Formats: sequence, structure tokens, C-alpha cells
Amino acid sequence: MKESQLKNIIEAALMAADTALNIDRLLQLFEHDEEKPSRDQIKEVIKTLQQECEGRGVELKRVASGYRYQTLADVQPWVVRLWQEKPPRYTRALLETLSLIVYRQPITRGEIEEVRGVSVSSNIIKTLLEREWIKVVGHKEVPGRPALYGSTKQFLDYFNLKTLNELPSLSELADLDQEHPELDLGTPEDSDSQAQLGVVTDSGEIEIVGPSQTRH
Amino acid sequence: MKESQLKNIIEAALMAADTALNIDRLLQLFEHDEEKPSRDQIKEVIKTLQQECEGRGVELKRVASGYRYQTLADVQPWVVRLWQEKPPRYTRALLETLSLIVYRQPITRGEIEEVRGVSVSSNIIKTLLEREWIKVVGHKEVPGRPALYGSTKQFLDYFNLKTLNELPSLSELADLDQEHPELDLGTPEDSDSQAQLGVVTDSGEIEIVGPSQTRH
Amino acid sequence: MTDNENTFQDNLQGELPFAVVKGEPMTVPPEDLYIPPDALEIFLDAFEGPLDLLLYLIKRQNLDILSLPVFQITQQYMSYIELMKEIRLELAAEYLVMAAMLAEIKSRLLLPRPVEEDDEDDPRAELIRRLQEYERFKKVAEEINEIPRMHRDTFGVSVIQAEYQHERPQPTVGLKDVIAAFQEVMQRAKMFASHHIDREPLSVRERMSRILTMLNVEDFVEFNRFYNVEEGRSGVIVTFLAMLELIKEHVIELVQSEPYAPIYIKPAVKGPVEEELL
Repeated sequence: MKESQLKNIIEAALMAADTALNIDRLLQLFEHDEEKPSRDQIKEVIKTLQQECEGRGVELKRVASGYRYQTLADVQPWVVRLWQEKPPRYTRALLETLSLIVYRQPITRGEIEEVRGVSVSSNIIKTLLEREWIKVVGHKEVPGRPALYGSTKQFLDYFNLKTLNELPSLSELADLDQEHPELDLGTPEDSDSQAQLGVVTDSGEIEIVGPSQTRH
Repeated sequence: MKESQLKNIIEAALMAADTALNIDRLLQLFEHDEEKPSRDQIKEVIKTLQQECEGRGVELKRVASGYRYQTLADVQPWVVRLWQEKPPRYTRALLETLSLIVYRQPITRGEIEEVRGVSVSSNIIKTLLEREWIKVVGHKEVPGRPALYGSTKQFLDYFNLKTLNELPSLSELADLDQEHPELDLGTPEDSDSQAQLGVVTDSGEIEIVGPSQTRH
Repeated sequence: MTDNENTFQDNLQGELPFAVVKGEPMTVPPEDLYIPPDALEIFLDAFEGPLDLLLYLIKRQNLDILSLPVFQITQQYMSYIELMKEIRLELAAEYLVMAAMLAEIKSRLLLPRPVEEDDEDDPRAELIRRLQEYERFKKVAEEINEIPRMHRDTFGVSVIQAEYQHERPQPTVGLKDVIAAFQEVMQRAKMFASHHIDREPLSVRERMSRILTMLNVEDFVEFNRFYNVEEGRSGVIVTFLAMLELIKEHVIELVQSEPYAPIYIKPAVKGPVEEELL
């Protein structure tokens, strides 16, 4: 197969598909051919196609589940007028719940409520599940065996991300001990020793240890 | 608006839309802009975009209702494999209907429903007719003159049968039933007598007589 | 504690400093903190809970959480709760829990401190930890909201396929499947048929006539009297089916004066319908 033909097939397939396609899926298109392209060849073609998008209104983007052509954010204000309905807006409650699930997965609903200080409506969880942004990844072995939620590939796809590492990092918790050894909590009486928060963060994967984090 | 931006917007819109867009529709995208492009400008941009497709896997095609990007015929054999699902499976309802038509032909839909105890969806009959496994062999002379269905040569071909006589006979089925009333009736492996079927067939044209045909 | 309450009331009346911000006493709440009572509900809706409200109160005064003047914030928070109570707003439990927590902190601050205090029990530290924790996720949620999102900021490209007669794969069927289907349907049909043929002596049609005959004699017959125990289960079923059939044809009616009272059958119309059936 000529390289130009290979390129055309892959371009057309990526444009015609309604989901992102990964290399495996693209390789399958050629499984009946005598002369199958190699994985590297396909990657090479994708690189070329990505370059060809430069300066255009669409890009060939790599997201979690593969590659997809999508319109650029620059042209969005005009393109969005093709559709009558407005894209859905999500409430703060939903976004906060989503953030907790994404950054603290696997997490139970109760644990989300603990951090947010309010109950999480079933509707929010339902919406997130229906959108397939979250899924039940297991159950916590405590009374009631509550579901543990985690994020999905679809969530990453939807937010144009390849991996969780691309998410904004959680702001670091100020270490009360170090920064304010004699913290004045604004009270008449000083408190000279603080709770050990013992929080260790790094962007993406978040591990939290310490007495205040007794989520198991 | 710069021409490059105009081009990008139109390219993105045409690619994102799931239908063809005509010039009017494209003009509408800019109705909130201070500086609206002219009809001619849009036509010009479309011409440029069409040229840019040369040698690629997609083309910007003018169809009756407007312009749309579509994959080139050359790449279709590969692109269609994206949708190549496993062949669907037939439902039990369809198989039962088919078997009644084969064993009890000529039979009306009403008669099939009588035996099955449930109504037969039009879809099932349509599918069987489209598959050319059954055909209308006549009409019953009762009110409404319902169609009488029979099996076809294609049906025999598909199942590698020379004649319907090669089908296991009704009595065989009945015997099995009696011998193993507790069984859910596995399929008989081969059939060497079909005398009791009372079916006189020659492939294609079917005449049926016999005690099992007392459906009124 | 009465002291507290007095202070609290005073604050509401604006006679004492409302808050002390960076050492400066404030006697009037900042304007953006003023909530007309009837807007409270909307106001509450604007917050994602008590932590969010507390964060708001802190932000409005440009305070660092870490130097949180728990005392003043507590006053402020409590005054909101008080306001909510005044207009008898159904208070979200979470807000009240937070109020209790703040009240606890306040009371501790006013009491002499025990020498050995367990850090983990310090409600102030706990509150600050929770506020910080919540704030992180509040922030990151806002950031996530800014990420270009499909259908809002970007759109998938969906190019139409060229005309192409692509053969849809047809399901494959084995002859065995067809035969098995036939056996199944015949078996079912047999069961179906036996109800009609074997129980001929108790035909529904005939039973319908009998019911109507009974109703010819008496206008109003108790439901149970139509059922004859000696006929067994099948007899009961046939009678019941006959009744349902008659009801469907609007020939008879069921009457019940009150729940669990005896059910009576009476003819719906008299005359021609019965004759037709008989």
C-alpha cells in the first residue's frame, strides 16, 4: 500500500468515526489486507496528519481513548451556532463532586460529603454515571458496603485529556506546622501546637496520609 | 475578520455538522459579528477548502442541500470496517416464525400467531422476506385475504438442503417429545424419515397435505 | 454562655463591633454582606454548604484562612444562621452542624484552657483543615470547569461517508436452531391448546351463559356463589375467565360497597344481550 493511500484511509477513518480511535483500532482496518501497515507506520501517518492540521480549523488530538479530529477552541463561538441548544452547564456541586472523585478516587459518597460539608444529591451521582464520567470501581468494606467511585476514560476524552496527569494540580495544603509554628488563630489564647495535617501531594496522583486522613 | 479565520470557521463548521450546510446556513454563523462575510467570500473560501482536499481522504462535496465533507469512495472499503460489527443474531421469535413457515407452509401470519400465542411483528416477516428465506405463495380466501407464506429455494440453499424432505419430520420431533418428555428437546442430529410430515415438496414449489395441516 | 448570647444579640443590633478586621473594629457589615431577608433563600442557594459560606465570609474580609479569627467569623456565621431562623427558613442541617461546631470553638476560647490538650481534638485546627481541604477542591473544580470541553469548546468531526453499498452482515443461523425453535413453539402450542381442548366440558362460553342464567333469576348475586368447590381448580378458573369475559363485554358489573366488603355481580343491561348469548 502506498503511503499516500494509507494516509488517506486513516484520515478518512478518523474523520468519519464518531469516537476516538486508537492505533489498534486503526490497525484492524487493514486486517484483511495482504500488506498490513505496521504500528509505527500508522503512528508516522498520524504525526503527518497532525502537522497538516496546522493553521486549520480542526486538529487531530490525542485523548485518553485514542485520536480524534476535533474543532479548535478558537472557532467554537461560531461553530456552536450550528446547534440550537446550548451545551449543558454543570453546577458547582456537580463539578466539586466530580473533582473529588477524580482526585481522590476511589472514594465513597460519604467521603465526598465529608469534604464538601454537605450531602451529595443522588442526582449528581446519577448524572455523572450516565455521562460515563465516573464508574463504580468497587465497594468499601465497611458497613453498608458503599460504592467506591473512580473516573473513566470517557471523562478524560470529554475534557480533551490524555491522562489524569494533565489535570490541574490541587493546590498544596499549607503546612500549619512549618509556616506557622506559633500560629495565632486569631484567638485570645495562642495555640502553640497544631494538628499534624501530614499531607503529601503531587499533581495528578494524590496521596494523603496523616491523622486527619483516616479514610480506609 | 481575517480570511484565514473565516476559512477555519467554515472548515470546522462543515466538519462538525452532521448534515450538509448551504451558504445561507453558513452565513448565519456570523450573524452576531460586526463584520459579516459576504456570500461571495464564503463561496471563495469553500472553493479554497475544496482545493485543499485534493489528494486527501475526504472531499468537500456539493450535494443538493449544501456542502459537506465526506470520505472518498477509494477509502471506503477500509473505512466501513469501523462499523463492521459482528452480525446481529436473530431472535427466538424470528426463528420460531421461520420454523412455522417452513413446517406449516402455506401459513398466514394469523395462524402463526395462533400457534405462538403472541403476535408476530411486521419486522420479523419483513426480515425473512428480505433475506429471501420466505415468500408470499398465495392468499387465503378468508376475509382480509391474508398472505400465505412459504419457504424458498434460497432457504434450502442456505441450509444445504436439497428438498424440504430432508428436514426432520414432525413425527420425529413428536417422538422425541414423547420419549423424553422431561427433555427440553435437544435438536435431533439427523433425520432419516419424514413420512409423517405429510409434506410433498419439490424444492421451490410446495404442496402440503396431511393430518398436521388441520389449522382452522 | 449568656455572655455570648448577649454579645451575639448586640452584634445583630450593630451596637458592638460587628467584626474586628486586622485590628479595626467594624460596626456595620460590609455592604456586600448585607442580605435582604427575603433574598436569604437565594443567598443560601448560592453556597455549596457551610464550608462555602465560611470561605465566603473569610474572603470578603481578605483573611488568610491560617490566621482565621475564629471568634469573629463565628459571630458572623451565627448571625446569618440567626437571620435564617428569623424568616423561619428551613435550615439545612449542615449549616446547623457547622453552627454547633463554631459555637463549640467559641465556648472553648472563652473557657480557661486545660493544660494538656490533645491537638487532634482542637476544633479550630479541625475547622481550618476542613476549610482548606474544601477550598482546594472548590478551586480545582473551577479549574476543571475551564478545561476545554467537548460540545462546549470543541466538537467532534463527523464526516459523512461516501455513498457506498456496504453489505450489512447477515446473521448466521444453523438448521438446528430452526428445528429447536419449531420444537419449542410446538410444545408451547400444545400446552396452549390443552387448555382449550381438554377442558372442553368447562368451556368458558358455556359458563358465561350459566352466570347470566343465574343473574336472570336474581338480580344481585354474591361473587362467591358462582364458584363451585367440587369443580376444582379448573372449574374456578373457567368461572373466573367467564366473569372477566362478561365484564369485558359489558354484560355484567361488579359491585362492592366498601373495601373488603363482599363483591356482588349484577347484570349491566337486561334483555337482548343475554338472549344473544343463550
